[in-house]
Amino acid sequence: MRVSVRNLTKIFRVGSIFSLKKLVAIDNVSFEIGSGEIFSLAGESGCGKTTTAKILLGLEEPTNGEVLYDGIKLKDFVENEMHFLKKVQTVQQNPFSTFNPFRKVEDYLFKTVLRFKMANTKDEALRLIEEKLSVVGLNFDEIKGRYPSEFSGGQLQRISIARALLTNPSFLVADEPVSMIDASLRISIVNLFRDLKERFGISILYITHDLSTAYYVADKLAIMFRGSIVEMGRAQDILDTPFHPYTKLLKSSIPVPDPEYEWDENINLSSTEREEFFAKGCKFASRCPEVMSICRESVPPDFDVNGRVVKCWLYK
Amino acid sequence: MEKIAVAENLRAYYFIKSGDKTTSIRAVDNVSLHFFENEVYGIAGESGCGKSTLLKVLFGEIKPPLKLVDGEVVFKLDGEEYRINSMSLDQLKKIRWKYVSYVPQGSMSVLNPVRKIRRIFLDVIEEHTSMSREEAFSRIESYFEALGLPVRVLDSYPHQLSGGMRQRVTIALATVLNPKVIFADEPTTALDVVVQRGVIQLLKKIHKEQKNTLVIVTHDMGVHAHLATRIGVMYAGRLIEEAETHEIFKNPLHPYTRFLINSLPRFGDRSRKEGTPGSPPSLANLPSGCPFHPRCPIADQICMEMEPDLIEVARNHKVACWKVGVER
Amino acid sequence: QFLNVPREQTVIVPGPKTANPGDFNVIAGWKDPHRGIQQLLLEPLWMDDPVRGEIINALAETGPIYNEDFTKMIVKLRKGVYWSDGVPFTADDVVFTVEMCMKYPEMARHMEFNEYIDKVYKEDDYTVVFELKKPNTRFHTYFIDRWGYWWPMPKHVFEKVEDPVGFTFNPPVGTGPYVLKDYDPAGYWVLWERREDWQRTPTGMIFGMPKPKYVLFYAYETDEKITLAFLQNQLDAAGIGPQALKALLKRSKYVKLYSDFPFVPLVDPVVGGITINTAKYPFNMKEVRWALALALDIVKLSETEEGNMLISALHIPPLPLYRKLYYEPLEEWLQNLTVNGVKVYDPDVPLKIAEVAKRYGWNVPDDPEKIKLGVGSGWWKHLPDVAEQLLLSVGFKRDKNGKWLLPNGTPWKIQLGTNPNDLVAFGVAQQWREFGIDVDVITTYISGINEGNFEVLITGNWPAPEPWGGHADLHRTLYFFHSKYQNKPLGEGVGHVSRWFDERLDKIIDEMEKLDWNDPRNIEFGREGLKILAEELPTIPIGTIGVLTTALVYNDYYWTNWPTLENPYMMPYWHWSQFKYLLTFLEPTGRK
Amino acid sequence: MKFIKSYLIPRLIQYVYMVVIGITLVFLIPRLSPVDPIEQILNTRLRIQNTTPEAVIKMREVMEELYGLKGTLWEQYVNLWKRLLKGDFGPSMVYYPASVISLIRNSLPWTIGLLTLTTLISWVLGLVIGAILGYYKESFGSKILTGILMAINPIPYYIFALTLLLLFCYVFPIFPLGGGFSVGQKISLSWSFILDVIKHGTLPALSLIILGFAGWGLGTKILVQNLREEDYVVYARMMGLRNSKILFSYVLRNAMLPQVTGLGLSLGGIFGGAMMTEILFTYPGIGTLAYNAVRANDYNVMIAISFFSIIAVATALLILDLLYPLIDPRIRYR
Amino acid sequence: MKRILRLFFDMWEDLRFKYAVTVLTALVLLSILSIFSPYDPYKWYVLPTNQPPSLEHILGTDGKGQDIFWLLTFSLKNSLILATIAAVFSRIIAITIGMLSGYLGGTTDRILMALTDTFMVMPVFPLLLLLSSLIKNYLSLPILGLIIGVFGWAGDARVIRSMILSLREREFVVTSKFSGMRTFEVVFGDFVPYLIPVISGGFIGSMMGAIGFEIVLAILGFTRVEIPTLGSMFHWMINFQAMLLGYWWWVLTPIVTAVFLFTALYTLSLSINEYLDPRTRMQRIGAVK
Ligand SMILES: Nc1ncnc2c1ncn2[C@@H]1O[C@H](COP(=O)(O)OP(=O)(O)OP(=O)(O)O)[C@@H](O)[C@H]1O
Ligand SMILES: Nc1ncnc2c1ncn2[C@@H]1O[C@H](COP(=O)(O)OP(=O)(O)OP(=O)(O)O)[C@@H](O)[C@H]1O
Ligand SMILES: [Mg+2]
Ligand SMILES: [Mg+2]
Repeated sequence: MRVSVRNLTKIFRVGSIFSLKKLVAIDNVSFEIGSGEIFSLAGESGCGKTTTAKILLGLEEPTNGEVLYDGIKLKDFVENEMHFLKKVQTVQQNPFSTFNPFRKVEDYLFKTVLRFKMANTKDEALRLIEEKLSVVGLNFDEIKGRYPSEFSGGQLQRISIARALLTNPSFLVADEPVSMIDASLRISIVNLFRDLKERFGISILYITHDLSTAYYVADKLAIMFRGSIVEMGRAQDILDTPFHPYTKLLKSSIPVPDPEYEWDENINLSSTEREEFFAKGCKFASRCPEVMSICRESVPPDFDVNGRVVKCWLYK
Repeated sequence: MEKIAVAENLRAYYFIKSGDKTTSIRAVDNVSLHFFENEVYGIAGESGCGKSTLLKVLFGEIKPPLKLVDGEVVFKLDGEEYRINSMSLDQLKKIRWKYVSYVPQGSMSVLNPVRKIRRIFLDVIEEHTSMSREEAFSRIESYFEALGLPVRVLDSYPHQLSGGMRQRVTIALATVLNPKVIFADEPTTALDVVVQRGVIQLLKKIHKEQKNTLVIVTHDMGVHAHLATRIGVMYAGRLIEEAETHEIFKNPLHPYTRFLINSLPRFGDRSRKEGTPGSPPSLANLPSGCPFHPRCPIADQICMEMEPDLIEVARNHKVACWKVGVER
Repeated sequence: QFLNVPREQTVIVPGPKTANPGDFNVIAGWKDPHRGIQQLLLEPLWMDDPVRGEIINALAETGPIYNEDFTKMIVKLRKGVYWSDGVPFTADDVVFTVEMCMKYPEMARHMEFNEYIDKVYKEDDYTVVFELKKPNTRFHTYFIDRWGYWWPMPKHVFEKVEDPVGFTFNPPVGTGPYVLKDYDPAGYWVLWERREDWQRTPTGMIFGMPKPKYVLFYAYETDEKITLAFLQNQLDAAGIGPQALKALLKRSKYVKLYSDFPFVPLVDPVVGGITINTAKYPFNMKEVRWALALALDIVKLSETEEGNMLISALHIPPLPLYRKLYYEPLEEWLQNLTVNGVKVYDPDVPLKIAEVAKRYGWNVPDDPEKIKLGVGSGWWKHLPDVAEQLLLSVGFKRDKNGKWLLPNGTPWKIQLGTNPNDLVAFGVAQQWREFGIDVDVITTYISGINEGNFEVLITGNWPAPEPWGGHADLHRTLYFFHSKYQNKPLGEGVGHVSRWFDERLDKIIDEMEKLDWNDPRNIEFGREGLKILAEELPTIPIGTIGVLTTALVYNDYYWTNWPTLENPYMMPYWHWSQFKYLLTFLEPTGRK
Repeated sequence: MKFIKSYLIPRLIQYVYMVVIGITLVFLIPRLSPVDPIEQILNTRLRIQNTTPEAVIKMREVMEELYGLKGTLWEQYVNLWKRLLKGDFGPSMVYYPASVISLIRNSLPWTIGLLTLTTLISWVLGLVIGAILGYYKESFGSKILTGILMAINPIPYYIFALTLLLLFCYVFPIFPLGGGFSVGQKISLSWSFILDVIKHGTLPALSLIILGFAGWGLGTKILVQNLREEDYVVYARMMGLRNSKILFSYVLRNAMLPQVTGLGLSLGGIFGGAMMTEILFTYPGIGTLAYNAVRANDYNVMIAISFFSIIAVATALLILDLLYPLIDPRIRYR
Repeated sequence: MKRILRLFFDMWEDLRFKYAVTVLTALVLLSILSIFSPYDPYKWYVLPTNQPPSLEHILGTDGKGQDIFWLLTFSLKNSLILATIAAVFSRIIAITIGMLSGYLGGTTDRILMALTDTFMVMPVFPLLLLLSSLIKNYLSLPILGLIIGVFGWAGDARVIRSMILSLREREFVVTSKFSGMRTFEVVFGDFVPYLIPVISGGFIGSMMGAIGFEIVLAILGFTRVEIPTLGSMFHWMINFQAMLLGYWWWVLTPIVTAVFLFTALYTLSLSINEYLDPRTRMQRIGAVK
């Protein structure tokens, strides 16, 4: 499935209902996810990744802009809710809060199958569930009758993916699906995404702030900063040679699992996160090492650099 | 190098009573280790394997349902020996923060929400030293300056600080009295990479200046690579491998450690990597023999039957695996 | 100990709490006059005294003087009376007050005065003339004080006031023997001081000096606190419930009861009992009402009060005056009264009730006459069989559990409204239930009673309006039953809430209204009226019900010579207007 | 500015609608019921005097006029607001022509004096003792005292107060039976008067304090028990801070926050008066006024008391909301 | 069923739960005993009055000539019924309003919360007095229960609303939605389990409130005092001056019963709340050892 996001803007009114204060969580974001493509959205926390995902999933209304699924407007798509949910599925960040601790895990699986009419009888449903579980390396007997608290995080995350696959979706939104899992399990989940893409041609929006896994799976990568995409292009290109100063900072901050590696200089952090949201001009200006005077005055437009989108005055 | 703390045969279980039967969760099982002066010891291992519990035992903070079943921890501080697990609360108070301090997991909630940072620091200093209030204030301020933290933070309430700043304040709080040993439990988890970098740099700086022993727990091998001088890898409540950082990364011996190191994705490398198969065991119901054997690709009969001890297979490199190193 | 006046010169009696303690202008509005205002401060023209059975001329020198056709009334005033501020009391004050009341609708007697008075003027300083629009043989009763209502007010004070209704009359000026000394701004007490010139008041002129220098009205509110105050001699008189009385008798030797048995004093001219809405089915049937009465066992009912009950079969209380004029002459008639052919009157009820009291350990005299003096005369026999026949005769049936069904076959359930602690009412409910009638007791205030929104009441809505008590005339009791007031559809206000009327009674009332108040023929008419009421039994008088069941106790510690049943020199209450006269009889004991 | 627009104004709007809806309900409840307040006054009069039935009907008309009971419900309602906005609560029915406001003015100082003091004392006591009980909840003393508080708490106030009364006014006659001050005392600022007032207020105050204390204490105890496990308290203990410091600066300070709301509501609730206390101790105050008003169907008094009490509680909540950021730094005016 | 039994036995470990359940069971049994009463509670003067306890009348008799023990059984029964009605009714309102408000949001939320706010500031006690004095003719136990219930929901509705607001944002709700579940399935499957501690705590709290209110109203004579309830026992005990007269058995019976009833309800709510709260539950299990 092809997903186009055009000029998406989301403004939250902060504070009470009478308040006029606005917070621009997503600022005019456009991107495209091709069929059978893993598109990764990365950036520090609070930059608007989840909000983007929620809009794509129809859980949040955009203030402006539109989302097209294979050319169909999201609004029209969502009209037929069951059909939409069947085509677009999600895997969430925290496997421990993906499932209600008071519900048996199998409940979710059976409900998904039956409600989306993937099967008519219980037996058929069971077969389907077995099938999808085997994709993620589990079998039904391990799951039967158990509550979420009885599983490890990795197992839950796999169940969560298996559940999403039950409807044979064309598009999967995975919002930081591995951030809460141990290093040793992380790679297996990410491998799974790769397989899904390759075997079933599913498009995946893979949201993360772990750039090394993005590098590992993503075809395309967009780096978000304070609501805007500051750099977007082929994942490997961006991470091998980042252009935007923020991407550079981000990349260099990743603790490389190599004892030989040393950081060159100390970085400076903003002590309150809110301020940058309300700055005019480039939002990174206050801590950009290469800041120029224009940066503080006006917001840089998207520059095309070697087939990459970069939102920085340096590349004018 | 002097050993500053030695732990022998630690066993610490959680006892959980439900209905009429009690289950014990063996969160720390037969762990022996020691720390040297002025080193950074990293404890790695996947979540739920007992890292935090081990740290609590080492710090002497054992409360029901956790019980120390066996073993003890001995600190050698200023020539005195302290058997921390047999000390009363009042005795513990005397060494805490002055000699041994603790940076808890999840700094978000450990600062009193209705007290200004300055007051919290003051509480600690007044409790453990005989400094006057003025002295204490100047001490706090100069310490903040030394660490490169903005002094105005002192007059904020915890909720006014960003997550990274709060974590750094907590670290400063734990080290303001220049303790000999600092235990830090996942000080960077749940932080943004950029912020995480700031925290790591702070810890490094403190360590460099104060020359104390830093014991740091995290499952992020990247963090270990940056900070630790020695690393201990835990699995299912046991220490399964221990070596200097370079050694662990270059030459992981235990199959689990190997999975751990090799599955780390790196820039410039998109080749397929494999994660550890299977899922971690339940600490309440461990498999017989080596607890890793169900997931181990090279396990054989003995692994299922007997548990391997942690033995030194190379200089300063200990492993608990039947299949590794010298004959056993 | 918490009193800053000499205790031995002070009489302390319970008073009501008021939320508006600074307002003494009782002629306007409808506020409580019994904080000492009607008792001590003000004198009426005439005072009614049920205990002595006479009308006392207070500010008036004589009774009213009517002209032939009762269209003119002349009142002669007592000379030498002075207001407490030293101004003489004259006809001007009376005329002024009457005219003032005619002017303001919020003022006492406004309606009646405007209906009857054509002109009021003074003939001389001590003679007031009322010219009436239409004849009224009992016009003067509007000026008789029995429990407060209308008193002459000082013209020299009120005429200077712009708004006599909102005027607080503070400090008040009166013709009574006491003046205001102090009052609680929170409304719990009022302290009165005897006037230096008490001789210049009707009280002083008729009865002499009131003995206490001070009188304190103090609101103790609850029985518990009244008892405690009494035990600490911080209270000289009180009306308390039987239970508190028991506690008191147990602990104090200075307790003096108005009457030992029954402790309920026979002084109030009301008769309590069962008020029935005869406009409601099935209470419109005389048989039903009689059945309800005969289903009651009055002796057993008296157990609710441990035998301390007053009994009246007739619709007037057995006060000494009424016994002589009505009960005794009608005794034989009562004894021969039959219902369904059965004689229903039992003259020995008082003695049987005395037995009950004896059983509960009360101090009962042996002399049957003395018992009857206290308890009253007889009452209806307990005749469940007759009651049953009566009900059957009008079509009622019993179901298989013995419960009564209405003639249409539905279960009969009576709604009985009463007060939350009226034990007699609960006793009545018990007995009716035993007889097979379902009773719902409603203990909270019921609205719309006057509009007919009730079935049966045992409350202050007496079975019949009160007679004067101090005068033989029963017109006041009877005329409320006149069909001109009673013959109204449900929902409209009526005279007496029973809504019962009878042509025979109408005639009697009309006749009485033509007679002078003192005409002895009134007594004959009164007897006839009582007979009709007894035969028809629109309501069932019992005697004392819960609200009336209070013991009248005095404290002999500082003051003695309180009135008693044997020596009823004056209405014995402190909240009635006669209290000022009572005070002249007291003797200090000299105790400190 | 931002504060006014984004916080104060919406909060004031809330304040206004709470009051308006509240008053409307208070207005409607008695009017939708069949009770006729005038009837009771007439009834009392009828019983004592020989008023003719005709006169009664005329009197009724006069009274309806006087009390604003004429017209349709809507007209009455509009009239009510017209009067309320002028601060005119009309005349009392029972104490006619006294204005309702003057009645309330007579009672209010006593109620406020007694209740503010007792509420504050029992709140502070309950907070401190409750915190200690919760913090040392394993200790024997704590268990015993908690048990005692739990046993006292459910005793009906009337019984409890009556026991005190019997004990201290009769068995050991130390305190007066009731009233605000001694008969004959002149209201002044002299020592003897103040002493006298205190002596009269002691028992009512004591009864309120003990029962109030039991309530607050138990509430605080539970709060503190939970707070004890908060990360920052656990960490403070790890840091080796003294128990007293932890108890007061860490636990109590945080336990106070939810309890402040309760305090605000109680202080606001003062306008309802302490009915039982006032009846039993014959202590002057708004409670008996309300009680008697309910019994006599004195509409205007009831509406006025409800009005004040709604205003008071709403105001207390408003003030609290405005003050809260001062007590709890986490809360800002958003 | 097995789960419930296990739950029960788990909680039975808690001393307070033991106490609460024991006392409540005893009190409920006592109230059930009323079926076997040899006396009609509406019949007075059937026994000699004011008799101290004896073998025949184990709690003595009162001034109305009733057996106090058997009267107590009826009173308890009625008070418990009243409390249950009030609690159920106020819970229904609280849950409905809280859920609707939290789930629907927007204008509905604002209107419902305006109503809720108002009920928070209403002077409950004077209004209760007023109401019960107004509808006296119809003031049966259930109606009194409903009236008390009407004033006891605002606080909990607010709590439930805010819980729903935060639950709505929980990730598992998204999972439920993407599993194709319907709204009612989400409400009952995802929300209700979290609301149960609040609801059960509120239930017990409002039971206590109702019993307390009934006692106060009855003492003041604003209820139908012929109906045996704890309140009417107090009413008559005070009315008959049992304290002044030293009828200790009559005085102590309702007091002791009330104290037991309240402490039991109170500790029950404490232990249930603690049990359902996972954090304190851990702690408790540890402490028992
Ligand atoms: N419902 C909301 N109302 C107001 N502000 C919101 C809301 N949801 C998100 N925001 C704000 O919008 C910004 C973007 O939030 P978002 O959750 O999309 O970030 P994110 O990139 O997913 O962060 P994280 O890495 O922490 O998950 C944040 O500053 C957040 O505080
Ligand atoms: N208070 C407790 N009661 C019972 N079991 C507990 C308790 N705390 C921890 N455990 C269990 O003990 C085991 C070890 O927990 P611990 O917190 O030490 O792990 P960890 O390695 O620090 O994990 P993480 O990386 O998630 O912090 C886990 O299985 C956990 O479920
Ligand atoms: Mg996010
Ligand atoms: Mg941990």
